[in-house]
Amino acid sequence: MDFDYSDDQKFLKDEARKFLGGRCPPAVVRGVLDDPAKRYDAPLWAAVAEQGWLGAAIPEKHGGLGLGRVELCAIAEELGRAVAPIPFASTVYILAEAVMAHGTTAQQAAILPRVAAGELIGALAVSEGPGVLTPSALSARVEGGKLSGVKIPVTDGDIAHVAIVLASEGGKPGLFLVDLTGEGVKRETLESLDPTRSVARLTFDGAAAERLGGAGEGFDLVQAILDRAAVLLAFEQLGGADRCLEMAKEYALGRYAFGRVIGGYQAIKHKLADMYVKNEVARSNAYYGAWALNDDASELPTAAAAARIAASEAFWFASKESVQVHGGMGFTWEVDCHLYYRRSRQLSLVAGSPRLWKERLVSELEKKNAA
Amino acid sequence: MDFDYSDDQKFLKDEARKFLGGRCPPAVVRGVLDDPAKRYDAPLWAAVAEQGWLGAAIPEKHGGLGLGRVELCAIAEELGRAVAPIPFASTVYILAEAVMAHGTTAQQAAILPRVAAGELIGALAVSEGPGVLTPSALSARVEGGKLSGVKIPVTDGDIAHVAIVLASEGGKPGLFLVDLTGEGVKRETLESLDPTRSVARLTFDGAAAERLGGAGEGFDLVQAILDRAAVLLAFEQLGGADRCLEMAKEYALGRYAFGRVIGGYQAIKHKLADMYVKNEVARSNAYYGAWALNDDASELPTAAAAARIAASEAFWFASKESVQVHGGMGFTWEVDCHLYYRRSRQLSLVAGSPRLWKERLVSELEKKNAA
Amino acid sequence: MDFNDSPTEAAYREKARAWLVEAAAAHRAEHGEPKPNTPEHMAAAKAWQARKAAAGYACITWPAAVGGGGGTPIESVIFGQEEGKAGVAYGYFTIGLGMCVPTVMAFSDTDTKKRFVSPAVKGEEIWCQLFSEPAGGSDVAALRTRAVRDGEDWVINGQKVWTTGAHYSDFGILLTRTDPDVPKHKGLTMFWIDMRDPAVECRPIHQMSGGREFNEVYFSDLRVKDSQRLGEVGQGWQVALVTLMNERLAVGGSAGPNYREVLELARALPGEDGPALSNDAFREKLADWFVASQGLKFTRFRTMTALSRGQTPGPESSIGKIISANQLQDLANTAVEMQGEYGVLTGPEAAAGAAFQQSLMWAPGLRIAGGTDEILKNIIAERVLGLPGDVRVDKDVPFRDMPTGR
Amino acid sequence: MDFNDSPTEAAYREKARAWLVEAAAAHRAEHGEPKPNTPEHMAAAKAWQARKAAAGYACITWPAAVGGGGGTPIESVIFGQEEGKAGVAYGYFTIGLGMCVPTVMAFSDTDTKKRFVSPAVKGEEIWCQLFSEPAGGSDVAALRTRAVRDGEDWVINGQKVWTTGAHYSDFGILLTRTDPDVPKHKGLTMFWIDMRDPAVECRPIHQMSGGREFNEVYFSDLRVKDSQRLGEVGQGWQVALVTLMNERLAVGGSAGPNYREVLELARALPGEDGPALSNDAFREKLADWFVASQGLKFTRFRTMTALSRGQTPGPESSIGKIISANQLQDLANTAVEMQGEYGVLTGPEAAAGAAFQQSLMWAPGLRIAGGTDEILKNIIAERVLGLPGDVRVDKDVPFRDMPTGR
Repeated sequence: MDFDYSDDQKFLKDEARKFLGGRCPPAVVRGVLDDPAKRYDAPLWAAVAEQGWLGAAIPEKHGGLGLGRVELCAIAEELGRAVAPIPFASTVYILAEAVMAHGTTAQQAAILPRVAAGELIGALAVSEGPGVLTPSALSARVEGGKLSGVKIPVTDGDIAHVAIVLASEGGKPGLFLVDLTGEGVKRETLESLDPTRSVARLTFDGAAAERLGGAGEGFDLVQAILDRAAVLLAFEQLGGADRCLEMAKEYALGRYAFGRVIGGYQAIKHKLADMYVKNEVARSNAYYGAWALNDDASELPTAAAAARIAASEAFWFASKESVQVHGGMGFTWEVDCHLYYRRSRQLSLVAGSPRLWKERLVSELEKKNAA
Repeated sequence: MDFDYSDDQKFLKDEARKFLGGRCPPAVVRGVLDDPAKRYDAPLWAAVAEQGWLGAAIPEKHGGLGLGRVELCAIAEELGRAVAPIPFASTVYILAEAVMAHGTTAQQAAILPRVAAGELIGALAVSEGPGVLTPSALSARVEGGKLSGVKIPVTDGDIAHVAIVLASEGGKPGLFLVDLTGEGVKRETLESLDPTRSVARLTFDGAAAERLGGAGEGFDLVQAILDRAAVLLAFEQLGGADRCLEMAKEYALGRYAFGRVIGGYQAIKHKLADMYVKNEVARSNAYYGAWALNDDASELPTAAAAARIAASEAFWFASKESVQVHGGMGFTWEVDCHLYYRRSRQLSLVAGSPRLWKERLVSELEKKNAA
Repeated sequence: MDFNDSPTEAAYREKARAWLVEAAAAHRAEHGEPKPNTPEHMAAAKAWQARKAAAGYACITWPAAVGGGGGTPIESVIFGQEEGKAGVAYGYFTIGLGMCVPTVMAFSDTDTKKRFVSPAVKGEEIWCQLFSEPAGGSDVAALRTRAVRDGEDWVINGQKVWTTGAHYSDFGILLTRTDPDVPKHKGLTMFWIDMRDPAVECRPIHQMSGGREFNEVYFSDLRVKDSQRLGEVGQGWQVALVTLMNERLAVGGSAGPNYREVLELARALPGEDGPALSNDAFREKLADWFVASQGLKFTRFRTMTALSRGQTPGPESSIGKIISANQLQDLANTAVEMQGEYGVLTGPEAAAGAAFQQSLMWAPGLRIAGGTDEILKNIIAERVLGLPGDVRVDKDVPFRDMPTGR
Repeated sequence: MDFNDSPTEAAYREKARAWLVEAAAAHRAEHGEPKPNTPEHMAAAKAWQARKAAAGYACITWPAAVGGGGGTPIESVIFGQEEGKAGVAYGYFTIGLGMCVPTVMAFSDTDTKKRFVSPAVKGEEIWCQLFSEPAGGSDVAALRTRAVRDGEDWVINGQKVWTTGAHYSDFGILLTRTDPDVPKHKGLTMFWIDMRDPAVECRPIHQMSGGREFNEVYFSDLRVKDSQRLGEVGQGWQVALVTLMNERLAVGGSAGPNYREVLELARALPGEDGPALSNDAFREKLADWFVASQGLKFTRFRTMTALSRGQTPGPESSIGKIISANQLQDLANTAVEMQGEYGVLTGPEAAAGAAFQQSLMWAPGLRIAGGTDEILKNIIAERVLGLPGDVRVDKDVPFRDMPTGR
């Protein structure tokens, strides 16, 4: 039984925390939050690339470190804790993971080294409007290798170099790699709940598109990509939730009301205990997800769903109740609570809402129990 | 604005509380609980009849008091508070109300005076098994005025004189009045979560059946009957929930832990505050239901659903958390908490689960908002 | 058990409605519909208040002698309902007339009352309430703003926070600490102050929701006369309790989208299998929100019934904010999550004009303002249910010696 | 991050499994499968315990010198898992070997240890723990059972409650009050007692669930020797803390139906529109229960990992019961409500053998036993998160003067 980070992984995680403590303090996050022109923190991105994190799970032959997914989970946990304002998820959890899982040798050779080197930012362009996108409603189209249609919103769409785009070709849904810096691409930055992560509307008009994975498999591939991303995002959420609990605890131990610290009142104590319980449930489910991801286990769909559901719930609860523990101060712009509150929403929305994952989970359980 | 009991209604309610305090203390409830042979408390039933409560809302011409439904709600609230072990709901909220709303003049003349006089116990026989009974699954049948089939469970089916039975006739669902003391009726008492309220399996084999209401309208009529009953049941639930809060509060004020009463700890205080909030939401919704019932308003379906949902939630929460406030004592047979815990389940199940009522409510809202 | 007015109430409502129709038309003709937070909006508000005062519809329950309407609480509620329907209502006067001026009336001399009450009723002067401080949120009495006696004057230094309307107010009632050597509730004194004094500085607070509706207010050697004192020296807490008791009667307004708006959103949004509205889990939530909203609405009706019967409603109304603030957060979050990735958008392309996203960012504040969930539950537990208060370690300790951590 | 045993662990598991296969077969051949709560069941349990002890599989972490296995905590966990799979496991010894005997080992002289430890390990004698009292539930130290010195003896009078297995136990450890004139934690003393003494009377408690698994135990002039004292006079609370610390490591068993059973029920039940399993609201609950159950399972794995790495797991395991007890109540209630009116039935015709109805009646007790939700949250807040304890008004007051209300 070895159901925890190894000593090496813990070391990596500690180092990541120290690194981000220095390079990504709240001031860096606020730099992006408060400046509408800034879509991410470029110096942090460069520093993260230099650390080798972008290629942590990319094989050495493609310029990565060739570490396992658990190492990537450890990094994700720390990035979430630091509310890092960089396109790490879009680039690493989605683009790199998708290309490793579904790309041709040529696609891998073209993309992975550039990701590892920090030269390429990725994006996933699925959504075309509010609500669930069903196959019959998909309107983006590829004809003769040229993509047309509108994707909204696309996380990091305005800063990415390459997007994975869901579109139909010959009436069948497929995934396509699109160079966003090329012809036929219009990008508009949009306002978001979490201004520390960028979103855009992408309008394609004859942009060059190259298929990723099989024809007609678009929706299945999106789900496969999101299964992997969900585990990694769960670690970001977990890191954020842990930090919310810490902040709330620190505040509760320092703030006095009626002559004693508010952390001594049962209502506050039990609220923090509730956060702790949710965070531990999230952590245990995330670890299982990490194992399934790392081992490419057949349990991945179930494990990813459970990890994402638990982590979304934990981060939402911790981020909203941390504001409450901070009282009036928590509602101000100056206190960091809202950075986490915003990020908890961004992370819950970016890869499908918890409700969809619950449905996916139960469908898997039905199948498993029927067998 | 006059959104409360009137002074007369309050007087009636106070008198009812005094009366039940004397005639229906917990010992009477336990008399039925602890004796498997006892299906209800007959002396209490007789006393309640003598008070005129069975005919409170029955017109004077049929031997009733001819009061309004709000008066009946006041009585229901007190019966719920006392966990009265009598077939009041089946007889008054269901049989009498159904016959008044849907019966012919002859049926009214035959049944209502006997209900008012305490000579007749009623029952509603719909269920044929676990889960939701849909029209296509309905198996009880009437042919040539003779009913055959099995109904399980039927609340008060073993002690009732007359049942309203849902059965199909000529392929169409209808409601039928059946004399349970006549030929072709077999009744078996069944074990229940709440032994203070009786349930039975009824097996019909050619029992005489007389239609109540229109042919083919069976399911609609059941819903119309339950709409009326739901409001009255909501008042029983409210009365029970109020008593749970009182019991929990009294215990919390008398029980010491760590040198002070447990009612002084925030965790207990806030739990009781939560009960109070739920009870007040239930009360306000119940009052609206009472108005709709009394005025036969077109809002009745919505109001009944809201009253039932709020009251079911309040009673469940109050009854289960009252056990917790009582700690180990609350888990004993000797303490009265479980009488309410059991009754809260019985009342939530007897007229359709909260989930079904939520669906009904939202369907109504959809219609209303579309218009 | 009905919703109808009594004959007297119906007559009053009819009279009020008739007046409102005419008055609102005249008011609009004169002032148009200016944007909030503009001088024109303030001018219109003041004019409307003056018009109501002249007709006896301002401060309806106050004696006519001070400019009020000489009416009953239920008349006040009825007028409020009709005024809402008439579509002219301004929020600038709520705190002043609901909390501050009643305090002035209760604790000042005849001259002061004469000076202030009538202008406030007529909307000529606006008041704010200066109680909350950074060090004392839920624990108001832990405040530190010091007032030191200097001859016939007091000199005040310190800071208040979360003061609604400080920047447009003419006067304020200010709770200060005059004696730090006695237990905290015993060393407080209340004053009225002139908000235009140069020693008073207002700074807007940047909220997490992005807005700046509240203020910090700083006092640097603010000099006030002893005649500005409300109540005795050291009796400030008793005075403040009177102010806060009046807060309870102030009716909380609508707090954003409710079940109806989210039902409409879900009807239009595609879900996995038909519109999002067809999802049973969502439908259950919708039912719960409806039931809670109706519960609050009818609880208000019950309060009105008590008023109508001449009774005084109790602190039961505390249930309102606990439910509505938490529900707003849950409802907004559900509506946002239902949109999927699109839910992050807050610009012009956002669904429902970004109303749900705005509510999501505003709800945390609503759960704090006017008492956190925890404080409101304490109030219900203690004042409604009669459970004991918390163990108080600060009752007999001189304020100066109380631990504060910062 | 994997679930595999280390090579050493795998070898141990293999050895244990091999032994279990053979031993269980032999055990079954000899004892069959007697019904619980019969003398035959008890006899089988004792024989199984003796068999394990002889092979070094009883009290695996204890030294071989006292009859234990001389093994590691992780070996103990591994054996427990395999024993569970082998389908032979009895609960009679858990409290004695998990809590009572370790206390005896820690606080008694060599002779006493020699007398008791080995027979307990071999299952020859069963122990119970006598701490809880009617007046002291969550507040164990408020107990009133009096022990009064009389020469070389102590005379004990009083009452315990919720004592598991009192009626079949041979011995018990008993916490008493020996000095009511000092603060409550300082006047306690621990003894071991003979449960067969005629001065000890057990009465089963009738629970709200209908069962009678627990006892009240009355002491009427029970005379014990001073040599039966465990620890010093007045040090009983310190002794009890050692007992309770051992409680934490006792693994909580399965508590009734889980998501799997309710999924199966819902698959078979007709809902409004297809099987109940197709209702989205139910499906969301199912997902939540699954996630929580997995969370607990993997949290146990994390605890095992800590053991495997030679670390001591902390009080984090308190999260287990909070989640599982509340979930059981919610899950059972959902399953019962899903059945509609039929859900009230508890007899032979009940769905799923009335398992959900039974759980519904049992869950309230599970939420109380071994610490209420509130106590467990206090433990998490104080011991895991380091938040301060409640204000204690009873620390320095003589027990005699403490208010008790009854």
